[in-house]
Amino acid sequence: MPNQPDLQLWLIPVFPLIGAFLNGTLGRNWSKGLIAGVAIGASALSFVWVVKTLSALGQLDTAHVERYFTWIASGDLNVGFDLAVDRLSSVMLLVVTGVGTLIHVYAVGYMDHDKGFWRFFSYLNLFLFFMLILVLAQNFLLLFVGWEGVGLCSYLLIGFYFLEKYAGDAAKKAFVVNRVGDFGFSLAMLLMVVQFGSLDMTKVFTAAKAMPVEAQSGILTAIALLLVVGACGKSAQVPLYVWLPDAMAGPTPVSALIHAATMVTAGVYVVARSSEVFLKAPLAMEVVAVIGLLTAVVAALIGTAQNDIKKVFAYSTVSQLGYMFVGLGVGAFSAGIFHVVTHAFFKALLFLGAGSVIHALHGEQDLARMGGLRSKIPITYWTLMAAALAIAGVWPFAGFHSKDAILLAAHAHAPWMFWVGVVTAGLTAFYVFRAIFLCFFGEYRGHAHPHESPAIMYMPLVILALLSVAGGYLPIMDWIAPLFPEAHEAHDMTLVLISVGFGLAGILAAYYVYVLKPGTAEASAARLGGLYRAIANKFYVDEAYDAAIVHPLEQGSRAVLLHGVEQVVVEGGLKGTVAMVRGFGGLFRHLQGGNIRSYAVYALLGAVVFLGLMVAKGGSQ
Amino acid sequence: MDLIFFLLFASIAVGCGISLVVQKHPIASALSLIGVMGSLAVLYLLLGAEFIAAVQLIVYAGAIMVLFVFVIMLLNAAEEAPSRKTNWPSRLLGVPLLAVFVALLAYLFDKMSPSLGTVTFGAFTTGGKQIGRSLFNNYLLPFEVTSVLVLIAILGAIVLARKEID
Amino acid sequence: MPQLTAVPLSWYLILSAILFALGIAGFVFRRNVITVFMSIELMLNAVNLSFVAFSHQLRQVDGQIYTFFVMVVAAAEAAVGLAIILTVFKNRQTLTIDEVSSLKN
Amino acid sequence: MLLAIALAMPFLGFLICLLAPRANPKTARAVALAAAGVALAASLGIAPEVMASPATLTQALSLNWIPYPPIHFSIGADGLSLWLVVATALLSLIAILVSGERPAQFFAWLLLLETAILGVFTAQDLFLFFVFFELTLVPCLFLMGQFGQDSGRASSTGATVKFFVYTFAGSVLMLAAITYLFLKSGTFDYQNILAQAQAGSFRLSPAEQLPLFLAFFLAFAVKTPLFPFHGWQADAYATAPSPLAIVMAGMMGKLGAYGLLRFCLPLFPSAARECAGWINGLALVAILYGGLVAIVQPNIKRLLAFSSLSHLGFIVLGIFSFHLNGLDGGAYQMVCHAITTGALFALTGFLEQRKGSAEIADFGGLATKTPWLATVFLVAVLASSGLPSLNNFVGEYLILQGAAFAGIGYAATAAIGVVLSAVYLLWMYQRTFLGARPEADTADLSGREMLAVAPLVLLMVWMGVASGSLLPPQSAVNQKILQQSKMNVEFRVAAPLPEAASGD
Amino acid sequence: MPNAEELLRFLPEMILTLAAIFLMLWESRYDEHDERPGMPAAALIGLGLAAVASILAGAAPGSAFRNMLIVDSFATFFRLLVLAVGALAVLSASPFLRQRRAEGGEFYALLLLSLVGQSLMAASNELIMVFIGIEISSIASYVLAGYLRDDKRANESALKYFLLGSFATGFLLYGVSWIYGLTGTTNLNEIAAILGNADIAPNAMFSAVAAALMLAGLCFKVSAFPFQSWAPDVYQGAPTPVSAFLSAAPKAAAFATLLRVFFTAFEPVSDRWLPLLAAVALATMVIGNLAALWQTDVKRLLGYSSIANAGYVLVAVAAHSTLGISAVLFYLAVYAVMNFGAFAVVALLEGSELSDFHGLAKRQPVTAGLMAVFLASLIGLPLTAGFFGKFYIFKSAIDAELYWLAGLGLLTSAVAAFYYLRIIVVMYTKPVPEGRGEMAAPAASVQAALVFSAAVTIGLGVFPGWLLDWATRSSGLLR
Repeated sequence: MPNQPDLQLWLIPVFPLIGAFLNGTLGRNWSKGLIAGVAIGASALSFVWVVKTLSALGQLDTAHVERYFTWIASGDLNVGFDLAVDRLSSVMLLVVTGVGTLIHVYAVGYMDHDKGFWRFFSYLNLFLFFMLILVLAQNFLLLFVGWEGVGLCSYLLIGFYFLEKYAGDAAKKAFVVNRVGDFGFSLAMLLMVVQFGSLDMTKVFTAAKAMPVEAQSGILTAIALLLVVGACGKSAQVPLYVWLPDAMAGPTPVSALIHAATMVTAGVYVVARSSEVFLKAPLAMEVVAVIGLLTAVVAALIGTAQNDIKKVFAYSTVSQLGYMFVGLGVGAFSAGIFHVVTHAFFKALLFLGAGSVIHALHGEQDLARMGGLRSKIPITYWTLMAAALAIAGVWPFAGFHSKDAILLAAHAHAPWMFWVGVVTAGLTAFYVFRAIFLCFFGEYRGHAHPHESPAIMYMPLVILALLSVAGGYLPIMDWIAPLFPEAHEAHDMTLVLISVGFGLAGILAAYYVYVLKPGTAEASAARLGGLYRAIANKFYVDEAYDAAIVHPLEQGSRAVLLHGVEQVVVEGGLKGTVAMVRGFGGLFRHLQGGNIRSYAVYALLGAVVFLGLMVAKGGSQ
Repeated sequence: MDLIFFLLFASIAVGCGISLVVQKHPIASALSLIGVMGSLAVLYLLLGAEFIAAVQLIVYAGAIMVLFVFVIMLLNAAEEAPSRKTNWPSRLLGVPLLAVFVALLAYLFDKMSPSLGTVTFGAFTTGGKQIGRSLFNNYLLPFEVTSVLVLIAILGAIVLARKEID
Repeated sequence: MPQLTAVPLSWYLILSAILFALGIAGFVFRRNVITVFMSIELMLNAVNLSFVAFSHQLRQVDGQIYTFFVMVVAAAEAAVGLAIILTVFKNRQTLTIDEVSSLKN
Repeated sequence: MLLAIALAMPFLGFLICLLAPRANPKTARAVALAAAGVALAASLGIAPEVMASPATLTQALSLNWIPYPPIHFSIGADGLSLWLVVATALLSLIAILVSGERPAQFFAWLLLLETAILGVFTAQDLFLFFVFFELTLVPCLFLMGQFGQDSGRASSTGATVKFFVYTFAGSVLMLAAITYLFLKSGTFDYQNILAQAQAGSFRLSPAEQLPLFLAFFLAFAVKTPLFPFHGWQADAYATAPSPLAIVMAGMMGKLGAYGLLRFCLPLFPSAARECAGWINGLALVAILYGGLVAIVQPNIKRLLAFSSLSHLGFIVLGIFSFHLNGLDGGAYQMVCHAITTGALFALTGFLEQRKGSAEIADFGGLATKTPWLATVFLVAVLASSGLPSLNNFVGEYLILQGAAFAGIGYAATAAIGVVLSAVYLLWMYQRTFLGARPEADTADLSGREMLAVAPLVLLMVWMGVASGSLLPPQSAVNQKILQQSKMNVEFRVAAPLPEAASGD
Repeated sequence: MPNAEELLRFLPEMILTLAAIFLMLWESRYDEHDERPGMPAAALIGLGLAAVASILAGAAPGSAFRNMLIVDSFATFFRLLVLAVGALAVLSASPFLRQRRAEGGEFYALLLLSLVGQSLMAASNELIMVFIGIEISSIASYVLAGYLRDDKRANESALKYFLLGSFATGFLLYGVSWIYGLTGTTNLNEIAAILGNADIAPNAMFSAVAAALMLAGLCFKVSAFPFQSWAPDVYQGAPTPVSAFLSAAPKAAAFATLLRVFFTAFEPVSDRWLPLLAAVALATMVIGNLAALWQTDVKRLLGYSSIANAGYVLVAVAAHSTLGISAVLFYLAVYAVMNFGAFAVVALLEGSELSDFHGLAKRQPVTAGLMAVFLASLIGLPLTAGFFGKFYIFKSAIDAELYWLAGLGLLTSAVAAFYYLRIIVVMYTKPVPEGRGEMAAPAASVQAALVFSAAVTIGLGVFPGWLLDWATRSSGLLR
C-alpha cells in the first residue's frame, strides 16, 4: 500500500522486550521500585503507543501493514518480519496492553515479598512482547513466533515457583500439551504454503476467498481443522484443556493475565483471524462449535466441585473459552471476539480478586478454609461480586452482552446449541457464586488474619470492576463486524430472558445451597455418588491421559525402544555382526592347532584344489 | 629287458616308499629311503643319466642318508609312540586327498602320454663330460651360487648345533 | 621283443608321481620328525626322477643338471634341518612332531 | 588464501602442541587458542568474497599433490560450506576455551580435528575429501581413548573402538566408489566431474548409480548417524571428554549430512531419487525413535545423543525431500544444530565439571544456585526444541515445509518429533535445574565459561531472527544442487520429480 | 667367461657374500659373550655397498650369465627394498641380541646371505635360479628363526618353518619339472615364447597344472591361503627382529618371483590362473583379518596381519595390469616399513602379549606414538603410507573391474582396523601394569630404525608420489 504512514509499529512489542531484557539481565541487583518502574513503564509505554497508533490510523478500513526485514527466504517462499494492525488486532492490542498494564501494577503489590521479583517482571514483560507479536503478526509464521513465545512465557511463569515439584510438572505439562496443539498449527502452515505458496495473511485470505465453499472436505477444511487443533491447545479446548487448571500453579497475576485475559484467547483470535478460511470450510466451523460446547459443559461441570478458588476460576475460564468457540463456530465471529474482551475484564478481575483473597489469607487457596470475608476485605468483595455478576450474564454487566450475542447466534445456527449453552450458563452462575458465597459469606473457617490488600492491588481491581460493569457497552462488535460476513442474529427478547433466567437461577441455587442451607452440598454430593466423584475428579481425564498416552509412551520407549530396539536390535545387531565376524574368524582359529601335520594337510588340500581347478578347466587352448 | 628292469626297480622303489611311510621305527624308514634311492639310481641309468645315477648313490644314498642315520643314532630315536592326540585333519583328509592327488596326476599323464616317447636303454646317454660342460657354461651362475647355499648350511649347522649359550 | 624294451615315459612320470605322493603321505602320517624330514627327501627324489625322465624325453642334459642342483639343495637342507631337529630335541627331549605344537591359537 | 590460513593455522598448532608434549598446559592452551582464533578470523574473512558469488566456488588453493592418479590439494568454499566452516572454527575455539588444564596433546588433537573437519567442508577433490573424512577419526581416537571417561555400561575403550571401527567400516566402500568415479571421469576434481556431467560427457547409468550411491550413503549414514546406524553414537558422546563432545556432536555429524547434500544428490540423481522414499522413511524413524528413546535416557549426554539422532533425521529428511525448502532447511539446520548442540554439550560439560557426573539423577534444583547457568541452559534447550525466534526453528520449519511438498505425511510424522523434543528436553531440564533438592553450593558460570557460551547464545537468537543474513548463500548453492540433481536423470522406475507431486 | 658388465649385475650378491664371510672371520676374534660393537656397522656398510652396487647395476639394465639373471628396474627396486629391510633388521636386532647375550657374527652373516637369496629371487630369469634363490633365502631364514637355540619357541618356529617350507618347495620344484618337461626350457622368456606360440605350445591344461604347482609353492612363501598356516606360528616363535625381517624381506622377494614368473613365463595361460589368484587373494584377506581378531599375542597378531596384507597384495596381482604391479611394489615397500616398525616396537617390550602394551604411552610416550603411527598405517588411515598403499591396490582392482574383490577387500580391511586399534587403545587408555615402571629409552640404533620407519610411513602418507613413480617405472613386466 503506497504512502502508508510509518507508525513504527515495531515499537509496540519492543518496549516490553526492552523491559524484559533490562530486568532479566540487570534486575537482580536492582531495587524493587526500579524493577517495577521498568516493567510497568514498558507495559504502559506500549499501551500508550497502541493508543497513539490507533488514533493516528483512524477508521482502519483496511489493514495497516508495515514490513521490516526478511526473516526466512527460500525459493518462492518468503517470510518477512511484517506487522499489521486492523480492527480485529486493534481490539486485542488494547486488551493486551491495557489489561496487561493493570495486572503489572497489581503484581507489584502481590509479588512484593518474592525473591524472584525481578525474574517475575522480566517474564511478564517478555510475555507481553510475544503476545503483541502474536497479535500484530502479518504472516502465520510470525504469529507462530508469538504463539510459541507466549507458550514459553507461560511455561516460565507456571514454573515460577520451581522449587515445588508440582509447579515444574504443571509448566512442562502446559508446554507439552501446547506443543501438541502447535503440531496442528505447524501442519496448517505447511499446507498453506503448499496450497498458496505463502504465509502472508493477506495473500492466503485473498486466495481462500476466491475458492469455493467446500461441501465435504478439502484442502481448506484440512487447514482449518489443523488450525483448530492448534487453537484447542492454546485456548484449552477439549481434549487439550488439561493443562490450564494445572497452570494455576503460577502466581495469581499470571493466571489473570496469561491464563484468563490474553494468551488463552489466542486460539480464538487465530480462528477469527482466519475466518476467510473457515467460512469456506463449514465442516470445520461445525467442529469448532461442537468442541466449544463440549468444553463449556464439561468445564462447567467440573467447576462445580472444585475447592481451590483458583481452580474454580480456571475451569470457568475453560468453560468461557468454550463459549467463545461456540461463537466462532456458529459464525458469530464478532460476538466471539467481544466475549474475549469482556471475559478479559471480568476473568482478570476474578483472578486478581482471588489473588487479593489469597494475599489476605497469606496464601490460603482452599474455599473450605474461607468464609465470612465480606466485611474483612470489602473492596475485594465488591469488585469480585461485580465480576461474578458479569460472568453469570446478569444484565447489564459486561458478560451479559457478549454471552447473549453468542447464544443468540447459536440459536440461529442450531437451537440445541442454544439450550446447551443456557444450561451451561446456569451452571456457570452456580459455581462462580458458590465460590463467592463460600468465600465471603458464612463464618470464617480459617486461621489467618485477613487484611485488605494495599492500594496498588485494589486500584486495578476497581478499574477492572468498572470495566466489568460497563464493558458491555463498548462498541466493539460494531467496530469489528465489517471484517466478517453479516451475522444473521435476530434479537429475540425471549431467548435473552431465558438465558438471563438460567443465570439468575444458578445464582439462587448457589445461594440456597451454600448460604441458606449449608450442608446441602455435601448431602447432594453424597446422593449423586459416582457422578459427583467423577466430577470432583475432573472426569478422570488426567488419569486417562496418563494411562493412555503418557504411561505407554514412557514405558513403551523404555521397554520396547530402549531395552528392545536399541539394546537388542541396534546394539545387538552390532554385537551380532561383530560376533559373527569373530566367530567366522574363530573357525579358522581352530584350524590353526599348532600341529605341523595339519598344516601340511591344508597345504595339500590347497594344492589338490589348485590342480583340480586347472584340470576342471579342461584341455585345449 | 628295459621293461623288466623298470618294473622291478619301480616296484622296489614303491615298495620301499610304502615301507618308509608305514614303518614305525625311523631307522627302518631310513633304510627304506636308501632302498628307494638305490632303485632310483638304477632307473636313472635306464634313462641314460650315468652321472646322476652315480651322484645319487654317492651323495644322496651315501652322504645324506648317512647323516640321517647318524642323527637317528645320536638321538637314540625309538619307535614312534602311539599318538596321544588324534590329528583329525590328517586322519580324515589325508588318504582321500592323496588319492585325489594321485588320480589327478595319473589322469594328466595319461592325457600327456601320446606326446611322450618311450625309453630305451642307450637311446640317450649323458656322461660327466656333457654335464660338466653344461654346468660350467650355461649353469655357471647357479653352480657358483650353490656355494653360498653350502656356506649357509655350514654356518647354520654351527649356529644351531654348538654348545648352549648359557 | 621291441615292446618289452621300450618303456613308455609316462610310466616313469607316474612312478615319480606315486613317490611324490608317498612323500606327502609320509609327511602327513608319520609322527617322528626325522621320518617326516625323510619324507621330504622322498618328495625331492620323486621330482628328480621326473627331471631325469623329462631330460631323456627332450634329449637334453639340462634336466640332469637340475637334478644335480636339487641334490645340492637337499644336502644343504639336510645339514640345516637335522641341526634344527637337534636343537628341538635338546630342548624338548622328544622327536614326536605332535608335541612340537606349543605355538598355536 | 584466507581459507588456506584457516586450515593451516590449526594444523600448525597441532604440530606445535604435538611436538612439545611436555609443554606447560597453559602455554599449550594459549597456542591452541591463538591458532583456533586465527582460524576463526580467517574463516570469517572469506565470507564477503564467498557471499558475493555464493553459488560458484571460491577456490582458495589448488596444489598438485600426487601426480598419478592426479590428486590435488584443492580447497575452496561456496555458500554451502561457508557457515559450516565458520561454525567449525567457532566451536573448536569454544572447545579449547572450555578445556581447562589439559596436556598439550589434548589441544593438539583438538586442533587436528578442527583441521580435518574444515578440510572435509572445503575439499574440492574427492580424494582429498575422503582423506579428510577419514582423518577426523584419528584425533577422536586419541581424545576418546586417552581422555575419555567411562560412563555407565560403556567403557571409554569400548566406545572408542566401536566408534572408530563402525565409522571406518562404513566409509571404506566410499573409497571404492570414489575410485570408480575417477576411472569413469578421469579426474578427482569434483567441479570438473560436475562440469562433465553437465556437458553430458560423464554419465552414470541407473544401474551404476545405485551401488555407488549406496557406498556413499553408507559412509554418510554411519557418520551422521542415521537410524539404524547410530549404534556407536550414544556411547561415544557419553564417554568423550566434553570439549571433544562439543565438536563431535556439533560438527562431526554434519560431515555425513553435508556429504549427502554435496555429493549424493548431484552425482547420483537417479539413485538418490529412487532411494529417497526409503531414506526418508529411515529419517522419520530416526526422528521419532531418537525422540522416544531420549525421553527415557538417564544421562544427559546420552539424551543429547539421541536428541541429535532425532535432529539429524530432520536434516536428512530435508535433503531427500528434493525441494528447495527442504534443502535450505537441511543446510541451515546443519549450522543451527551445530551451534545449539555445541552449546548444550558445553553446558553439560560445565555441569560435569561441577558434579563429576552427567547422570540426570545426580542433579536437581540447580537453578537457585546457578541462575545464569540455568538460564543459558534453558535458552539452549528451547532452541534445541525448536522454539520460534531461536535458530533451530528456522531450519526445522523449512525442512518440514520441504517435506510437506514431498508428501504431507512426511511432514506430519516429522512434526511429531518436534513435540517429542519438547518432552524430553524440558523433562531433562526440569529434573536437572528445577525442583527443591537441597544443594551444596555450586558455582555459577565463571567469566571464561560465560565467554565461551555467550557467542553461541547470541548466535541462537541471531540465526533465529535474522536468517535472511545467513540463509541466502546456502540457498543459492542448494538451487544449483537441485538443478544438478535433475541433470541427466534416467530413471529405472518411473519416479516423478517431486515438483510434479506438489499438487497432491 | 662373463664380462665385466655381467659381473656388475651380480655385484650386489657378491658384496653381500663377501661381507658375510668377513663377518664370520671377524667373529673368530671374539669370545662368546664379548660385545661386538663394530659388527652391526660392518654389516650396514656391506648392505650400503650392496645398495650402491644395485643402483649401479640398475643404471645399466640387462641380463647376465646366459640370461640367468636379469637386472631391470623391477629387480633393482626389490634389491633395494630387501637391502633396506636388512638394514633395519640389523639396527633392530643388535640391541635385541645383545640384551640376550646372543649377538654373533653368524647372525649378521646369515642375514646377509639370506639377502643374497632374496636379491637373486628378484633378479632371476630362470626357474632354476629362482629355485636356488628361494632356497638360499629360506635356509638362511630357517636358521635365523631358530637362532636363539635355547628358546623352545624359537626351535619350534624354526622346525615348522623348515619342514613346511621344504614341503612347499617340493611342490614348487615339481611344478618346475613339469614346465621343463613341457617346454624343454626353464628360461622365463623362452617359456613364455613357447606357451604363447599356438603352434608349439603344449596343451594349456598341462601348462596350467605346472603353473598351479608352482603357485602352490609360491603361495606358501607369501603366506597366502591355504598355505598360510605356518606364518603366525613362525612369527610368534622367532626372535622378534627376525620375525620383522621374515615378514618383510623374503615375502617381498617371493612376490617379486611370483610376479616375474607368472607375468612373464605363465602370462600366456593367465586366463587360467588369474581367477584362482583372485579367489586366493580374497580368502587370504578374509582369513588373515578374521583370525587376527582373536589374537592376544601381538607378534602372532602381526603374523596374521602379514597374511592379510599378503592378501591385499594378491589383489593387486590379480588385477593383472601394470598399474597393479606398481601397486604391488608400492605396497610391499610400504608394508615392509610399517610392519617392520611395529615388530621393532614389540621387540623392545618384556613380552609380546597385549597386556605388555598396557599404558605404554605413559611409560614410553615416544615409542608408543611411533607404534601408533605404524598401526595407523596398517589400518590404512589417511596421511600414512598404508592408506595410499591400499588405495593403489584397490584402485588397480577396480580398474580391472574386480569390483567384488575390491569391495570385500575393503570391508575386511575395515575389520582389520579393530585389532590394530585395540593395540593403540590399550597403549593409551590402560593403566601401567603393577610392577612395571618407567621404561628405558630404546637403544640408539633402534631409535634410528623406528624414527626412519615412521618418517617414511608418514612421508609416504603425505607425498606418495615419488615412490609410486619409481614403482611405476619399475613395473614393466607385462608386455
